[in-house]
Amino acid sequence: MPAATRRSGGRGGRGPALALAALRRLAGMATTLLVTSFLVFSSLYLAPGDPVSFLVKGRSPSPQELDTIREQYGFNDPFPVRYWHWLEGVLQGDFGRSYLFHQGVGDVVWSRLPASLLLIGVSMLLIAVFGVGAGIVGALRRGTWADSTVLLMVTVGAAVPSFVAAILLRSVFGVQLGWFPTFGNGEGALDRLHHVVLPAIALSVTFTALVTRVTRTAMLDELRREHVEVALSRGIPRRSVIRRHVLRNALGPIVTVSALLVSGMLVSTALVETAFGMAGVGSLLVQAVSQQDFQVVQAIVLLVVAAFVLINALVDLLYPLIDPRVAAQGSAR
Amino acid sequence: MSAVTLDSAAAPPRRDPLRRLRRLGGSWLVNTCLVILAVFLVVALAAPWLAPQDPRFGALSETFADPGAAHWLGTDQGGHDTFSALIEGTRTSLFGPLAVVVFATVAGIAVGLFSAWRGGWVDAAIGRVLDILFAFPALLLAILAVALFGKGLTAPVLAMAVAYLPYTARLVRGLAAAEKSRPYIAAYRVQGHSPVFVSVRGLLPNITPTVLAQATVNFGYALLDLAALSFLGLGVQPPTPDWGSMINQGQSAVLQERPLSAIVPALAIVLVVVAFNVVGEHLADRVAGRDA
Amino acid sequence: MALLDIDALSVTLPGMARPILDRIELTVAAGETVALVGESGSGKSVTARAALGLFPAGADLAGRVRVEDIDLVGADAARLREVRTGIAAMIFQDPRAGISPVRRIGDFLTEALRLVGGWSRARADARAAELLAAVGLPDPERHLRQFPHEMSGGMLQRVMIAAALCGEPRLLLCDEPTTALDVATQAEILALLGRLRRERDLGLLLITHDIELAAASCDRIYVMYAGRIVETATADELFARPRHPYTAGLLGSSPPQEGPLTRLAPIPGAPMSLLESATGCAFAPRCRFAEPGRCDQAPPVLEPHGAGRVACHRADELEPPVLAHLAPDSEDR
Amino acid sequence: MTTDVTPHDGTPLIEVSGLRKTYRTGTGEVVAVEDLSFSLPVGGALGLVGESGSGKTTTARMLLGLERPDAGRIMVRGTPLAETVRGRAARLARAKAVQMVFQDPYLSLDGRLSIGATLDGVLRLHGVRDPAARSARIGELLAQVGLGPREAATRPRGLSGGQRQRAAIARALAVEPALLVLDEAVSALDVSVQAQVLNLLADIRRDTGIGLIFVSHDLAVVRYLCDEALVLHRGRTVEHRPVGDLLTAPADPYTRLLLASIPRPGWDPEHIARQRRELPAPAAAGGVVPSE
Repeated sequence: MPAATRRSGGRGGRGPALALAALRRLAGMATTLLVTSFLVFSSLYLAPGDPVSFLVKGRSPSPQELDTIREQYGFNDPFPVRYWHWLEGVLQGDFGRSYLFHQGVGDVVWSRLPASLLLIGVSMLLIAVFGVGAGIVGALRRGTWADSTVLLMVTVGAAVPSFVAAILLRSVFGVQLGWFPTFGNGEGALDRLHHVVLPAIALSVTFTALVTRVTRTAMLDELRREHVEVALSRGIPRRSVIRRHVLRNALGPIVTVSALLVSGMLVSTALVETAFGMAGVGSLLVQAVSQQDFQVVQAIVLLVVAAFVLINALVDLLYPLIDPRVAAQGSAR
Repeated sequence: MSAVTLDSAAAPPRRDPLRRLRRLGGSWLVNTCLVILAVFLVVALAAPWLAPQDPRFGALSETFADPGAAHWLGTDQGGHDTFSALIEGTRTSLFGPLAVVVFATVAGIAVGLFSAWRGGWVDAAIGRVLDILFAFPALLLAILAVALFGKGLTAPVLAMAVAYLPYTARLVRGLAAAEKSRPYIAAYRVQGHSPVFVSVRGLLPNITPTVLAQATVNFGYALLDLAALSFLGLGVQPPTPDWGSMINQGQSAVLQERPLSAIVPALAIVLVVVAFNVVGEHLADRVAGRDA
Repeated sequence: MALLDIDALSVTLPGMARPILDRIELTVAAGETVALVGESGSGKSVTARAALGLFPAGADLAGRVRVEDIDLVGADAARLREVRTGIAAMIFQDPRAGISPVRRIGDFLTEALRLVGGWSRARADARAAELLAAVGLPDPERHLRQFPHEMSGGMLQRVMIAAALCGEPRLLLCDEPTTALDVATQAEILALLGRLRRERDLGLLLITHDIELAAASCDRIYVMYAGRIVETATADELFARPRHPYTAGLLGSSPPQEGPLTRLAPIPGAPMSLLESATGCAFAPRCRFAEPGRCDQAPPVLEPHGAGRVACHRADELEPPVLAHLAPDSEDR
Repeated sequence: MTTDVTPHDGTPLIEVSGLRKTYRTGTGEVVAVEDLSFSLPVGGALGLVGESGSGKTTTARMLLGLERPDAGRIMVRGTPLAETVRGRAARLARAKAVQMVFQDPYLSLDGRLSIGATLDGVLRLHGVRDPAARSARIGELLAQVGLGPREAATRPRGLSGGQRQRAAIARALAVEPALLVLDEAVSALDVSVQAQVLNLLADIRRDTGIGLIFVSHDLAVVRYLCDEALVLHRGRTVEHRPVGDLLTAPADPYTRLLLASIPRPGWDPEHIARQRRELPAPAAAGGVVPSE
């Protein structure tokens, strides 16, 4: 958090300053995306040996196929031109062709996306509700058995890998009790939701613990602040003080940290989807790595990174709404 | 501040190693966790001599053996001895994350300190690079490394070291920038110390405890990430024993309601990570208490 | 009848070597300005907060704190709210810490009116603008929409005073209201407080470490040391003829602004922390008049003495001339 | 125990001319110090007086080389103070010229080191090689500021605010500087302790002949310790005269306001508030005042 004594330059000129900060932030985001796309593209050339033979490793392609690859990657062009062509393709949704699925990489990823988005959406809901909720309880009941329980859950929860949670949930609620399906995506809205419950819980365990801890710490920090004492001294009921001052002011750190957790969560879908045999983008990534379908790997890595960058840029853009002091500074962190 | 801290502060500083060790400890929980970590460390170092059997070989005649005298924790579907695999798996499971954290911490301190000390455009540029690295979660970078260099541990460990670097670097940078503005650092400069002396001998020791606390917590996360990689079948390859791959192998056993070969390594992971988190947070709390 | 009547109030925290407050006696009447002077750890801020029923968490309380006949020791939430919203209000040392940084000034001002009083937004806003004008801020409508970081410390302290006036209190508690401000701003704030006291017939309790400031702006002064009140007198009396060695020492600690310069005669040692205790007079270890055998018992609590009251074993012998002529070259330590 | 005082050949101890410092902010440039000039004879003491944002702390930091002036020159004993100091000899020479005592006693000492160890480090840096000589000198320095062996063995957190400030003064004296800059060095202390430290500073001045620059918002304190006072308002020099004259017959309305603002019996804050409103705005550029 910035020092409280920072002053925004132009008093009353919040509008233009905000717009300028937003523009700067968007430009920064575009740069980050450009650099990451370049890194992902050029990672191909880090692989040992000739890139063409790397791309076809484990298969015996016909000379015709090799020609297609050469042409598609433009291996005869200079490096920047190759990157440019690739980037052009990516911007139009063309990530090349998957050898595993014999169709466009974009189509393969696209078809897997809804299942993963459902999983992530349900998990985020769980994380937000239980993480923030438990954090509030812990902070407000500090030192009681409720707080101890929260702390215990945080400590253990942060240490349980999502794949272990997946296996346990699957064995108990899937196999032994038979309450939930143990495999696949399901058909139709309700069945899909039914299928996604256990994976979503498995995915959210670690992140719920982390969000709980951040919430609890941020709330305790705010509870100690003088403006809380001032509010109480003015006769404002404790419940309102908690809501309007403590929780409201703790929102900054909670949102900032949660946004940083997003990237880890996106990758963890690989573990959960694999454990539950779900056909999603995460399990596709594992499959593609195992079977050396590099263009699919490239596309998914780029997708995850872009999602992370976009979400954090969005949080930064909206941050002045949470903490007006950063408005003129343009960045929350 | 309590009376206890005041007393310990007033006592003249002694260089008694035992006393320093005792001061590292805390509540019974922290001490228990320290003992757990020490035990796992000893097991990892002495694994080949401790394991009763070779976990790389399994007898198909002994598939899913129950725990007993022959196999303390039973066997998996391949007839591998679970207890021996657990013991020998300590090595890859602990030394992999150790390499990640040591590299990330050392490099992170260097980068963070340099960035904070130089300030200006250097600081801004390093900040941008770290921002970009932040976008690559450790597990994703490790998976990308596997896709490029093949399955195994070396490439993912290096990739994860890079992915963990920004966390330490940003922490160090933030701490160092805050510390730098404190007058005791200005006093060092005013006394005529060289910039290198001020940052390495004056500033670094004052932020080290916080960085170590962070490194301790990072160890737990690195362990989780590497175990996840092995669970996906992309990290340590069978028959080399590893907790993550044991869980992977044990999945089918779970569905056959013989879960011990998967549960044992899972418990080991949880135990070690909890221990690291508890110790790390204890260290962080002590630092906070010292500053108060 | 007194607005505020603190009667034998003791506050004890477990784990501390001595009580935070030890049998405090203090009254403030309507229209009166009373100062409470002390160094760090003397308990002056705890005393002020007690007048709003804000006691340290987990403290053992004894005695009475009556605000217009409502006893705050053991009062329920409704009574506390009644006092805090309508009878007494407090101004804190650091306005920047005391006002939530993420809410607009208008929101801060109208909070109590709307949440507790049930006022409509428009009515509360109008009242807030009125109050901002009353504390001398030039552009109330604009300030209502500003955030705290857009205002200077002196302006924020005016906002703080406006907030305190919201409930038309009869007792105003000011905890070091000018310590965080520059000297010229300090004068402005004190002028404002003086004007408000006259206009609204307020009882004013000024908590400060600055005995000159207290003498310059108050009718009566209480001097605190280590949780006890050691002397009370009218400002003129105290300034001209201090009875307690501690009061005399404080007066001798500031260099004079005019007149001949003699060497300062400071009190040796440092103020007593909460981890130290004394069986006898708490000031005895620093007192140059302490006598073994007499001062190792607790001194009487505020015995009438001359025009004021004093808690010192040797008050009878230490007539003002003795104290006023503290040896000019006495050692510091 | 005496400082390296050159014989009175008329060369001022310090001579500052045309000092200027601006800061860049989001909305433009802010002038912190503008055209500041003064000189101080050997053994003299100058008070720099002003409110927050007056530029007094910036000035102090420029004298110490912690900030680089945009323009102007600082001469110490006839030698220009190098703007950029390279090399050990140059750093030590600069340290010998000016030392500083900071405002906050809680942050101005390295919390890891006992007071003795802090002093030992300074002496070693400044060429006292013999350990016995260092420890003798530490004893002298501590005695000079009224501390003893118990404090020498104690870390800062075991000391009171007044003791810490004494230790910080000893640390500055250990370098044997020609000039000591004190930045609000007593304002964070309790009133009774503040008086002790003021007496200590007066004694040091009398005994060593060291030059003092005393940065403060408190005119009475400046009168007690200094010969001359220089009043700063928004980076500009308002008045610079012998402190007695300044207090008895202030020439500038701003100085008059500052003087009137000091509380005393019979004081009329309303009048001061009126006086402040009528104060002509200084011609200084900016308007936004940098927070110090």
